Amino acid sequence: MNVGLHHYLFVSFMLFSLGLLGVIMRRNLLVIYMSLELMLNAANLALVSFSRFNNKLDGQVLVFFIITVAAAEVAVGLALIVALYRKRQSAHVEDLTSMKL
Amino acid sequence: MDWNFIIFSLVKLAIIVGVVQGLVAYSVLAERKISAWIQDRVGPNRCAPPFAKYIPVLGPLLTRWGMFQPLADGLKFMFKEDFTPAGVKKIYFFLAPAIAVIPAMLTVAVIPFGSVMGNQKMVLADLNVGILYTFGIVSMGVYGIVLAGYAANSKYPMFGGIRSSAQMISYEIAMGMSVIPVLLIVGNLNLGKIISWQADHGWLVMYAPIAFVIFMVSSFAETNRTPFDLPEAETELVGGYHTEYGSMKFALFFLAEYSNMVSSSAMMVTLFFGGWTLPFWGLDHAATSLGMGIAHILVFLVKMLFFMVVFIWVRWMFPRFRYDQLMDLGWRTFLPLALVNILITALWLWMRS
Amino acid sequence: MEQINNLLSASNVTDVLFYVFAALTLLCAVLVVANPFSRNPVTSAMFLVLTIISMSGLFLLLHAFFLAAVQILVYAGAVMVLFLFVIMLLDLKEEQRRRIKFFGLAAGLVSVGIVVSIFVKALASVKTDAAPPTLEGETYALGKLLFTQYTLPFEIVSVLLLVAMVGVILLSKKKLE
Amino acid sequence: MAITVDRKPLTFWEKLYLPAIIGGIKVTTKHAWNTLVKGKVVTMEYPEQKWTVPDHYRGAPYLVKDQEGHTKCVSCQLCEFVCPPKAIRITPPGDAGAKADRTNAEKMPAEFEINMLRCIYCGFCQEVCPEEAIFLQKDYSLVGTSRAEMIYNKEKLLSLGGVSPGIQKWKLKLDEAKAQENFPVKL
Repeated sequence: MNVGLHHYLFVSFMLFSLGLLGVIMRRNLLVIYMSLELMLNAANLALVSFSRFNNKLDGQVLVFFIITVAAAEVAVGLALIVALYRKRQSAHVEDLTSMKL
Repeated sequence: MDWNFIIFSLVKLAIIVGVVQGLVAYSVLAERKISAWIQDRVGPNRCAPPFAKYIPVLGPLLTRWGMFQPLADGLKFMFKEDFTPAGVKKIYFFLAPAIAVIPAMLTVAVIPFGSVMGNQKMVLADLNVGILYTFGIVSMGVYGIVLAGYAANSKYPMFGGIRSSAQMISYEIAMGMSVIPVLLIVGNLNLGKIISWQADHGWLVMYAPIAFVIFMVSSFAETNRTPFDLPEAETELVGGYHTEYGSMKFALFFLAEYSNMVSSSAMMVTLFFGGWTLPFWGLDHAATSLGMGIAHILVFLVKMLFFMVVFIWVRWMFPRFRYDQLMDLGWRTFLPLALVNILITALWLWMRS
Repeated sequence: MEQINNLLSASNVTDVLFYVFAALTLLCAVLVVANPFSRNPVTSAMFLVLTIISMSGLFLLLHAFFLAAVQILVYAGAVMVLFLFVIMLLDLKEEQRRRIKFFGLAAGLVSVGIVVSIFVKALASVKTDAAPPTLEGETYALGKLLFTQYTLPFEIVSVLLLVAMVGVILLSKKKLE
Repeated sequence: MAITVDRKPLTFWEKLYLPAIIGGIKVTTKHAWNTLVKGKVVTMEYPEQKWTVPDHYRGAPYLVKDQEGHTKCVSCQLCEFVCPPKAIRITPPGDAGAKADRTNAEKMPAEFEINMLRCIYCGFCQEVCPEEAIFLQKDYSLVGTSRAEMIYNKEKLLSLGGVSPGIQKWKLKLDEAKAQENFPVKL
């Protein structure tokens, strides 16, 4: 039995749904953020496997960009979380429901 | 992938791990000896089994130079009580030393430590992305320290962990940037190719001296060695991340630090000093005989030992940087310098082509 | 001997490795999201690191060597260290177990269900009898593509990084003067 | 009010770190050369080479004998009283115990113990002793394999202490007595 595209896609899908589940279920802002990373990684995996099985490098270029953007996003997001924590002393989403700081 | 490949890989693996461990053990001794000489002392010179002094020529050397000291140190570490302080986060407390050691040992896998012996290449994994692999593994080295600091559940280790994570991320950038001129000049990420390029064109340290300086200083910072040993600063953090550790777990941190030293010296030799080649005596081409193969390995070891001595020497020569000075040096000196270096190298290459 | 050599043939080994890495990835991802033993954010972060490492193993199996290295270098080496740094800086306690709200649970299940349906539909259209792939994720080819066809996105991403950097510095200042 | 210390701005060469690095190399190399080649070391190899103790060194306290080999201690217990860490323990002879082995003293201790693990070498016992029977001598490395072994008894202290050189506290009085020829004790 050879491992083909659909195997990789299945793993990618599982990762994505796990990430989604994490975003919805968990309450800790940082863990939610990690789940988001998980979803991004699932997309990466799908793109790399598409690129491999279609014999085109464009997917990998896209993954490169995703990684870069994810790094920037994490930096900004974590800075936001730290700023929020300084104000509210909590990183729990249910304590952060009001729009006013 | 066949039988031969697996067997030879396992043999090479065993030899490399053995040699690195031996180097680590004896570099601890060298550290103590060199520090002693610099400070007008004698250093360890007692440790010897009773029969050692009856060996004809080597006897006095073995006893007077403390050649059995690493053995004694190892035994001491193993037989000390393995103490777990109350209130630590147990799982991470046990995992952290292992996590520290693994990346330190993994880096050696891609380094070509010799040319060929028979039909076997003297490198464990001849990766096409050798340098990137090394940087990836090196960047994992911070986890051991951070987790150790976190697990100890005490202030000083925590400070050590936080400091080390910030320091390592900062210097990784300077380190990565400093290598780019080398990659531009050679045009390949494979460490074996870089060495063969140097055999043809001369050592890269002559083409990219600034890159070498930045790389060397950054690798001091990455291995937490003395001008930048803030994560474990004894005088301010009472040992930093390994304050709460003892016995074999502490020894593992020691092992990780010295293995990191070994692998970064090996990287410096490979990237900037021609790896296993020497420009004379016909040592700059792949070996044709067994003797040549061994000579190549010896050349590599000698070059590496030189950098190990430099590592140790620097520790006893310079005082520790302050934290803001460290960050200042990393971000405001080395990063722009590395960028300018890349630009100049690119311009130079463009002019030549 | 012959049998063992057959067993070790390249395609077999990669298949086995795929299952190993895929299982590791999914197991660690489950432990990131829903760890029954601990709700400590550090544990989640460490399992995410493991997920990323095993995913870079999958990238290697897909011959994307450069991306595998970058994945470890950027994600495991920098991003996750940043996460750990923030967790340690904020000294987060374990997440309290609060009662799961029915609405949240229902919404979660519905959205996961939608994703499942999309996935099933997508998977049905995947060609399984494609020609054996020959593509290699070499650094050289990738770099060439990046600097010829994708120069504009590349530059935009670099500007994005700069903007992010400035933004983070602004955000992490204690007081805005 | 916080005091701000003026710092001179670094000169160009200081900013470059290079002279400092070269200076460091010079100093360390010089020391290493001196140690390795010239063999100048500041440390001693202890069990073989020993430190010559200065005259006024205060090492372990031992009991001394007088010129005739008699115990000088008269079991007055002043040293036991004054000892800050309570390292000295004296058992007086009691009514039935042995009297002094010298003629001009009434008694001597039945047992005299110094716990060398407790002793802090302060020298109070030497200072307080009216008979000049205890002296801090030059031993500084006392070792034993058990705690019990580190409690030195009278025999051990006397044998380690040796004969007190040149000090005979009662000599003057003896001479005076001899001169008056009414000294009560026969010599």
